[in-house]
Amino acid sequence: MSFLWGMLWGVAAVMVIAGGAIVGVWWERKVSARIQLRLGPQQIGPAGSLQMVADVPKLLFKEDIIPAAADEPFFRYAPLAVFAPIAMSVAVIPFATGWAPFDATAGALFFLAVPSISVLGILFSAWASHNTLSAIGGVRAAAQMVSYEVPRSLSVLSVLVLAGTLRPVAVMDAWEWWWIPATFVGFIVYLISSIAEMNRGPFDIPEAESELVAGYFADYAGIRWAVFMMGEYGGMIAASLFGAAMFLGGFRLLPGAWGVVAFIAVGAVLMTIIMWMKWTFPRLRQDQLMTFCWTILTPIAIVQLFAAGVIAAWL
Amino acid sequence: MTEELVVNIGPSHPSTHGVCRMVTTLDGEIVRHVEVVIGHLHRGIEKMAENRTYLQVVPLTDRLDYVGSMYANWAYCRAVERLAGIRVPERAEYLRVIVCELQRIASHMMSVGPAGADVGATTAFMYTFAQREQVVDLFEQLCGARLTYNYVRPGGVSMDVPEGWVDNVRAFCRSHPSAMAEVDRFLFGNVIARQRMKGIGVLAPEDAVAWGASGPVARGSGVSWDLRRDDSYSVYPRLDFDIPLGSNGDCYDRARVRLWEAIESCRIIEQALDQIEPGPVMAEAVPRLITPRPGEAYDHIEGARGSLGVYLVSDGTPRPYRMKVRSPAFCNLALVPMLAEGHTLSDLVVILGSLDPVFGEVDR
Amino acid sequence: MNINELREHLCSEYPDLCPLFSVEFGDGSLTVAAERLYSAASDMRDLGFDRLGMVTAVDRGETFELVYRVTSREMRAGIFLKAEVPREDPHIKSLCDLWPAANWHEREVYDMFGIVFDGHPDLRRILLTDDWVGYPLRKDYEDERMIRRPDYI
Amino acid sequence: MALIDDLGKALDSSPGGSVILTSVDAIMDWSRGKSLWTMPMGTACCAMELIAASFSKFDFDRHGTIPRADPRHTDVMVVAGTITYKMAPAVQRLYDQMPDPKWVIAMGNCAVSGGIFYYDTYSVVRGVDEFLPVDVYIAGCPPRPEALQDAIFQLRKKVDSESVAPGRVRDVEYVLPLPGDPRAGDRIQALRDGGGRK
Repeated sequence: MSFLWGMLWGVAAVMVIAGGAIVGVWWERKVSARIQLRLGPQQIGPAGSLQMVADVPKLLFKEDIIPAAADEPFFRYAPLAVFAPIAMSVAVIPFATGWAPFDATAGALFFLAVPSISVLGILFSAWASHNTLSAIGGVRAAAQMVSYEVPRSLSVLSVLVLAGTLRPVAVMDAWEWWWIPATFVGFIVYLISSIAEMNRGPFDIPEAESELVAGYFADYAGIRWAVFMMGEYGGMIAASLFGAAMFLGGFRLLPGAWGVVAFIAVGAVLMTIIMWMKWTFPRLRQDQLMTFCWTILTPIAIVQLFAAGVIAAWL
Repeated sequence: MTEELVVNIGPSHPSTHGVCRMVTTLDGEIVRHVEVVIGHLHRGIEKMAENRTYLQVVPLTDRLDYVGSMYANWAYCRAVERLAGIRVPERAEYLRVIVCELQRIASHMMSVGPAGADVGATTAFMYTFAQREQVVDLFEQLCGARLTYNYVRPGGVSMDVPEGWVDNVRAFCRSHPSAMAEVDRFLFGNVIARQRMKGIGVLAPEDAVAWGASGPVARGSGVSWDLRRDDSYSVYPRLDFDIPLGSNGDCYDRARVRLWEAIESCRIIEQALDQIEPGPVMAEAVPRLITPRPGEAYDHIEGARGSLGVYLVSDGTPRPYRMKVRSPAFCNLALVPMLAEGHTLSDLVVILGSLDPVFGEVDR
Repeated sequence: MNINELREHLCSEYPDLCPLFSVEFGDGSLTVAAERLYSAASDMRDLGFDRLGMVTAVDRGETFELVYRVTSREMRAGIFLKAEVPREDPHIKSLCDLWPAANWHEREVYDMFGIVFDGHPDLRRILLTDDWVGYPLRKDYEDERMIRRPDYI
Repeated sequence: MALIDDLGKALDSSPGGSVILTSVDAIMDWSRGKSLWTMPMGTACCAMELIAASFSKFDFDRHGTIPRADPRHTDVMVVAGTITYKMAPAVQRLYDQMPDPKWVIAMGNCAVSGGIFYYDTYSVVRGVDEFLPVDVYIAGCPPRPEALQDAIFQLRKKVDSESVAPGRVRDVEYVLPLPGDPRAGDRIQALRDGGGRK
């Protein structure tokens, strides 16, 4: 029975992420258009909001190309290996008082650890495409995602230290407003390293359009590419919501059911900020990215963690 | 030293600025060797010119450097005028200067913007492109074409300016510097863009001279060589303008020099508009079939990419016996293997973009 | 520097090159024998002509006329260096070690005219494909893919 | 091949399947037509107008058309500019890399017929249709960005007439051209003479 429930939850989570991705892509196209003196989608639906309704069936039913030189099983299932961990990570986000889809005792660790598995999917896809540009993209992605995992985890730890628990639901229960200023630096580190973690601009070097064309998913067409994109937007949604919950108070910002609305709204604002950064900043280079991670972000995250520890001990 | 990886970039690639193929040998991310394969747009314009009359070659020169068509028009027309001994009316010279400086702005916008796009800031490209669109609109009002103008003809220009055009140009020249300041702030002021462009692809001044680099590529390295001043032609001696120079010779300086040149061009245009006087725009009695006496003539102008020269050989018939275009982008592009060595793959596209090649002109 | 000053300057430095100097349409040109081209170019470079603007050739029937444009920043002047090579088995010494800029230009001339530059580091076709037959800018070039334009001027 | 082709084949051959097939066709054609992502195969002058078409002032994204540099993600290849014999294999290869269904727009005279480079040249392919199946031709040297947007609308009509089942053609309502439209031909006159919609 619990297996059946699990299946159901899984399907629901995928639907939610897919829906979120559809809205997200539309929103990104609008945001980027506004930034670039354009209008963005206009024709389908009000303000082009149903543009993705046309795009999705088209992508779904494009020819499913598997290159002759590709390593077929890896090539086929790599998109899933990227998407599944990200979809799983959404489950531990606390949406309302005392409720998360999957109320794990070590939920925060789960959230930090599981999406990193998608780096394996990226490596699979890069390897299996049998394409030099993909290979470079895959190697870049692996280095980047493994490195940025460190400041990201450290920054979340500062909240967990204050809360004294690893369970996101319990963190939300213990949350107090002064945590926002106390962990604000950690929040910035979390936001930056999350962007790097999901390979979005200005840290999109694994898929750098100007040099690698599309990087590790250069050889994916149609539905398989759509799954990659869904993974990217899913990661963005998960990171925004988790950040909104842990660092900005999530549903505790407003009382009752309004809290959930506020939580989603804060998440959406974070998503917009992530998009905004992508469309205004140039891209870093591989070595600059690593330098930034290890010499700037990680020390700041450690200092933040130390400060949070001092506060927690002093209380 | 790891195993070397050969990566083929192009001929169709988002940041090759046309159809250029670069066979890159990588050691990890570091570029060890680049072989630039050009000629994917070799259309045989020099051969075609041998079977066209002097006037019929003008549309072909439009398609050489399609980002700066006016320059190729002008360089070719100057060579023909020298060959046939045609004197150009003063108003036509002023108009040529005005349209060519406008073209310089349009062309540099197609280089400053992509410099941003190459490092990942697509939005900068949109902003500079919006400026270019304004220039293109001005050209459309002037001669009806957005891209291939065919405006400068042997003996003058094809038509006088329409009513109100001068005011539109003045309005554009007033608004352009502030738009450039904005681009300067959000592209060249950005810390990531600075990090990506500074110290990348450093071209030493002596290398720039030895390799025949010209235009903003040479000036970015501090080589003060501008034909507008140093081999002054047309009415440029009467105009007062500065020549921006870079100091480091890296991608940042090259892009920055273009940005400043685009602002200087506004100054030149404004002065030219003040000085221009009514008069004919076409020399009298320029025949449809220009038949110069046998001989050879070479003339060059400072195009947006450097010194653009046209070498014409006449054998006394109405058709050129040989036309050769000295293309600045061709010479500048030869620098890529030298500049890119030792930098990373990401820098390679930045270096290529900073040389601003236009493949219509490189391949001819 | 105008063309007469340039001529005087050239004659004072290299009297043997002086008789080869001629002026046409305001541009000076120096016509030398093919064997002497390299040494003349080297002299020009020592005289201050630091830039090689272009290298091209003209099909003159029995011979190919090679045209080098060298310019000087100090003197603000440019002149042509010319040399003729026979149509059959055209050879000339490469100028790559004087000006690295000659590299691509000479490849282009090789591509278009089939003139071989001795001592060039990497003499291959540059604009056309490697397996191209013939040299397009020669006047007698024939290609079945080339459609001749009707002669109505 | 894609799942949809098997579905189309199965529906077409099964009795009564064409009833469902028409609905599937309608949905697919709508979605394909409204989301034509371009592969910008810009080689020469027309590439400038191709860029302009998707940039600030003209903004292709309004019509749901976005340029993607990767051929695998695109539906329609816009060949903008002269194609030379040296370039043609690369264009062919990029076309082969695009997933079905795919279309080609020949933008500008060079891509249509060689244009100004038709005579006297030894290296130009005279029209991209010598090696690619072209769907829409745009004349002009270069065409304006608006012309490219119009080509997308023309292509939509063509997409609308396609079916997922092989060998079937859909009837599409013909959008009447405006009077004075050079594409109209004799139709306007026929209408004035009392003719109706065919």
